[in-house]
Amino acid sequence: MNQRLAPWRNAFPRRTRPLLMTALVVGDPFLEATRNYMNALVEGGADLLELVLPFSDPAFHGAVMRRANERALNEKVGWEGLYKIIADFRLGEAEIPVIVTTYYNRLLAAGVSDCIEGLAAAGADGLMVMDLPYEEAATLKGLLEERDLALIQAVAPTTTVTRFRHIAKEAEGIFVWTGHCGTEVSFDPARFDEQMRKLRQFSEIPLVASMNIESGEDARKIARSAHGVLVGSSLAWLVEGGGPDVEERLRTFVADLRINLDAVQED
Amino acid sequence: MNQRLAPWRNAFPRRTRPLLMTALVVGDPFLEATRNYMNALVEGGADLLELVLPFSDPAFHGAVMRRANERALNEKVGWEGLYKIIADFRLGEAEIPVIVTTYYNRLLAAGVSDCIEGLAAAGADGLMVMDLPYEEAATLKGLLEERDLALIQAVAPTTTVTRFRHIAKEAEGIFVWTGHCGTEVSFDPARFDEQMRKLRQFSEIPLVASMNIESGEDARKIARSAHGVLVGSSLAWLVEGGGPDVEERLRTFVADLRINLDAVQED
Amino acid sequence: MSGQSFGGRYVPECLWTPMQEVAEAYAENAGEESRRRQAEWLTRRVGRPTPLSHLVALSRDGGGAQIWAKREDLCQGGSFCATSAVSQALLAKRMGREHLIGATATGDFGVALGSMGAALGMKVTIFIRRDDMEAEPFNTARMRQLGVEVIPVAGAITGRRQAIGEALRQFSQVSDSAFYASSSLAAPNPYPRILREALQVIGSECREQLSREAIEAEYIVAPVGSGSFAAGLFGAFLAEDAPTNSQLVGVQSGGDGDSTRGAAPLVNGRPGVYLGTRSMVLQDEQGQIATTPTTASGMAMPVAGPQHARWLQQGRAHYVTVTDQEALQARRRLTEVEGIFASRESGYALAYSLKLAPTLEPDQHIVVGISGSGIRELGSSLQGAEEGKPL
Amino acid sequence: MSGQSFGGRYVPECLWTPMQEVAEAYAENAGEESRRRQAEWLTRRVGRPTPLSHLVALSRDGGGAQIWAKREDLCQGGSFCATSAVSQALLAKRMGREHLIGATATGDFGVALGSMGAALGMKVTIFIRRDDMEAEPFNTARMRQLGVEVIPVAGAITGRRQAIGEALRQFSQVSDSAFYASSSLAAPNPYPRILREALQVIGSECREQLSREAIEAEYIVAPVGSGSFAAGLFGAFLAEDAPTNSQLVGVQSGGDGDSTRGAAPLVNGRPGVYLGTRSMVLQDEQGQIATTPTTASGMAMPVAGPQHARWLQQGRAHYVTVTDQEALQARRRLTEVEGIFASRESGYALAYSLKLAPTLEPDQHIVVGISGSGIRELGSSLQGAEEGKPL
Ligand SMILES: Cc1ncc(COP(=O)(O)O)c(C=O)c1O
Ligand SMILES: Cc1ncc(COP(=O)(O)O)c(C=O)c1O
Repeated sequence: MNQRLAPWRNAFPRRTRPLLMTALVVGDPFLEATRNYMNALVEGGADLLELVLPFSDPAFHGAVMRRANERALNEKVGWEGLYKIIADFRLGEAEIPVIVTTYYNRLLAAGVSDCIEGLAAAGADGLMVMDLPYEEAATLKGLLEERDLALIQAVAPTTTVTRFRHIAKEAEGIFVWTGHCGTEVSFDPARFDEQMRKLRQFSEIPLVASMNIESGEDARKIARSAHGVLVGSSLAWLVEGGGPDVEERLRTFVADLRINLDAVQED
Repeated sequence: MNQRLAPWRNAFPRRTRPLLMTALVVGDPFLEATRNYMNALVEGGADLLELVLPFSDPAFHGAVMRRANERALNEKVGWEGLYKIIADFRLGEAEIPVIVTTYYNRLLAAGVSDCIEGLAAAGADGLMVMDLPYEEAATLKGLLEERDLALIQAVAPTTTVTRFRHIAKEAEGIFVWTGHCGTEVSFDPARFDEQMRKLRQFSEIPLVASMNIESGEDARKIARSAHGVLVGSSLAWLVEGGGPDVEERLRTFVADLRINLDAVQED
Repeated sequence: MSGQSFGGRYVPECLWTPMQEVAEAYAENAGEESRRRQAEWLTRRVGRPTPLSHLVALSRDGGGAQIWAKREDLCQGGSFCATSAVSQALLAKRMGREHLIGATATGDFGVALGSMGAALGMKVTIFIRRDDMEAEPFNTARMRQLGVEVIPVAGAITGRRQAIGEALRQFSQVSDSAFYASSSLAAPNPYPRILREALQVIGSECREQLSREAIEAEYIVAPVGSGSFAAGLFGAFLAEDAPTNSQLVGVQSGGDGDSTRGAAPLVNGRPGVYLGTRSMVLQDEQGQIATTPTTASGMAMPVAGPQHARWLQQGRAHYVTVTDQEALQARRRLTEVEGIFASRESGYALAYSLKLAPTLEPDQHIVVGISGSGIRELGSSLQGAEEGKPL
Repeated sequence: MSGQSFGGRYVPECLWTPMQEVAEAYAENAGEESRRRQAEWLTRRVGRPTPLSHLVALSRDGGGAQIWAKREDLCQGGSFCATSAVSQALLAKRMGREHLIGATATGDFGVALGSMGAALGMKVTIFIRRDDMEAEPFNTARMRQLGVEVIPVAGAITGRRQAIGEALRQFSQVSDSAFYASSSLAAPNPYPRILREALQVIGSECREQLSREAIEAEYIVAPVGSGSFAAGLFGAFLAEDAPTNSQLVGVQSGGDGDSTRGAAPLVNGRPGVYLGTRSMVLQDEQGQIATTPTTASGMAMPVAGPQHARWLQQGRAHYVTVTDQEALQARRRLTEVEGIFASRESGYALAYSLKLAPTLEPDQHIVVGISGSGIRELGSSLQGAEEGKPL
């Protein structure tokens, strides 16, 4: 069991401070920048980092992330580059879990065992494969477990309770609730809350919601029902804006999310 | 038997002066003009006049005649107008046969009996129906004969000798050899001569050839093999040219044809 | 000359013998082997039999009879013309002719003949009025790609008949080596018979399909330009052994609805002789052939095939008009409600069927003849689009 | 994760359950009544069976084997897509879905789905890359006339896969009321199976037609984009009871002939996961999916359906490339020599067959699959013509 993710198991509802998970596309706009942005996110108050290894057809990411991905593709970042920045991050940061996300073909092309070896050695904590559903994931999950890496599972509005209970039995680390599949989210707070309530009873690990969060206000609304939020597009959007002060803007934005999330317990 | 056409029966080869048949589209460019042109043609030396009653789709006339026809259509000349100019022509001219040509539908629309009556009364001598082959013509022929009008039959390069012999048995007046069917003629004198020779042995009436004759020289060549020529397009072309001296030009052109034809006997 | 008889071969002398040769060859050609060969081409190549489609949604909307479509749009080339082209091209080949000459207005017959010419290694020349050609860039391109010599024709006479005239004139010059193939049922003998016998397979299939569905059709409705398609569809239902008393309705173009306009010789015409045949002809009192203002070039015929005149006279079929506008709307509905593209000409039959349907019961049936896919029209609609007109 | 197995359902969680629902509905749907209904649509509407045409002239020219064409160009809408659209639209209807969502590159699948949507009264949304849309004005116009909502997609990824991505994203938002219809055999389960089973009618007809001609085919040759058409044709010849040992050849685009270009995952690809399935994928060593430069948009797929990967692995079919240029030439020859119009994609199969024919004897037979009529191309060629390019 991964040690950095372990503390959250069964931590909710006791633990009231919601989780803040932040995503970056690796190599957007270049590898060192990503490395620096990681620090900025942590400084802003992120609890988890997600690193998206770019894929030529990131079909199930939203439009902003697809553009970030496109920029990153120019950098031709491979697994080695990814390992490097994770290892480098770990030199200064022991606690914050790092989740790597990609599409399955990148993993297959590089060799699944080699990738797991590399991720473990670098200090990553989990792997999320966009197009690998639970049913196809058994072998990968086994190999990851051998190296104490978590296979992060997604949950979606279409996931039935039966199916969720099934998946939840073996799930590790966190669940990522994806309220969308690369499109806009039509957010109905009542319905979202009901879904979260239903799922929460069957899960020991936190449900972190990816819901196109664009502001502290958004984050606060979501965190009323979920255990935390995953913010990606808004960060990629800041990166897309460019300029000399991207890091600063990332830090400020994340700090604002943090404050808003921390305010949820008091609501 | 029509008296104006009768003299030519069995006249060839004894009679050596070739026949000159000239055609006008009635109403091109207006009815009185046609009347005047008739005189000019006779003055130039025509032996027979053909009057083409215009039809909305003169498909089997050549391009020049089709244009003449188109001009004449504007005049909306009907059978009455035709009778009028023939009758008027007959006031001054007793000998020259007049052949009326049209398409069958004009005859049917006006009523075949009425037309024959009208033509006979006006002093016409024959009727040629472009799209009425021998096989469909029996009744019409009978009715015409009752009024001493000849049904003029066409012969073409595709007419077989068998068929010609058949048609020739009952044919009257003249045969019109149409070397074309509304197109250019590719004239091969040897072949033409052979065809004429072959047909002549089975016919007691003259074979007058319509061969896109454009000059006295053309006429002379044709008349070496046929009993005469039919000239239409060249006259329509002069009419199309217009101007105050059309009659004079018609007369001169016909006179030149006449001279050339008359020269054939001396060739 | 009796007012009662229709048909005949009213052609100038130069064409009489060539057409007699065709008649004789056709008569000789009528044997088993030749029928087998023709059937083989139709099955293996053209795609016969074509389906009979039950237009469930359109019938439901109409609230009356069930409407069925006989689908000539699915023939090779996209129209019923494929079938008459097969018959004529094979006959030409058998006569030793290596050159096919024909006329087209919509281009469909040109494409059909071009396809057969290509397959049989024969030269094909197609005459088409210049304005028709320009209105049909799509079919013109297809003809060219098939290697057809496409000759545009200008002149005062509108529509297919002008092109027919030119085709016949040209044919007369090479009638010993070429074969004239008629797209029109209004034509001198033996063409009306050749076309009807070739196209009768449409009606025969339809009869068989109806009996397989165990239904009888109250009405069989077809568009009539020259009427070859309609004759093919009707023929089998007029045969001695025809099982039903289906009413046959030929639909002609009523143009813009003004009864002095349009292209409906079987409704507004009188007996006459035109295009080589004695039939019903749209004409003025002087016997001049009327122009045929209609937006469907396949329908712009001032004379119908002689069989229709006969059937009209005998009361064996009846003939009606619908306006161009109604036809266009009906055709659009077929696309929107049934997902089927049909030629503009089919729209006339369809429009009439849509009027008929609500007057009948849901257990009664109407068969409507779809003469072609009208794919050609997209060529002009694309052109239109580029000129800013709506598609 | 064993390197040996192909197929699967590699989709994000949001799509897993919707596709499982399709799988379950499809399994329930497999009954007699549903098969009967599907067959009825195919016969009555689409125009099945399509002919098997003996290409006599082309075979004679080749001086070797007899070439036969399986004619999917004669289906309603002009391509084999009609058949897979029927199957999917009927399934959707049975599932109570009133909205069909799909992607298209050539527009043929869009037209096919649009036709079914119109006939069944279902809304249809089709995604198409903007440049594909502009290259296919003709099919775009047809889709619009059918009432299809045509949504152009821009982005860095070329071809059908970009449109597929967008279609799936949109579908994921309405997956409880809509049905995703796949044009591609490379798709998550259950689509590869649905498509193959739907399209297998092509091969079954072909087998029957061959046996009626009392011949066996040495080769069965089909174009492979995603491979749905080819799977439909091959399937019946791979069945247990298949009478012959025909060699099955799938032909992919070799692009301009440079082996690093083109669109031939079954020749130049490696196993991978893409578009929801584990199959042969054209990719670089990093696992990035390759672009597929080919002039035939139907062929521009960097992944083939999983069945082909399996057949390749088992040696039950083999896969080759021909260049875009060869394909275009072959297609032109078919038109000129046989009078048949075929889709650009068919040109690949045809080109290979023309190479194969002279190596065989005149009593041997090749069946070549014609996937569509390529009528759509005239739309672009007309556009081209207006810009001064030759037709
Ligand atoms: C598609 C189509 N439908 C109908 C017609 C009219 O056919 P017919 O002259 O046989 O009545 C034509 C004639 O060109 C046509 O092309
Ligand atoms: C006419 C045509 N042929 C072939 C293909 C390729 O088909 P497949 O992807 O099933 O191999 C397509 C695909 O769009 C097509 O439209």
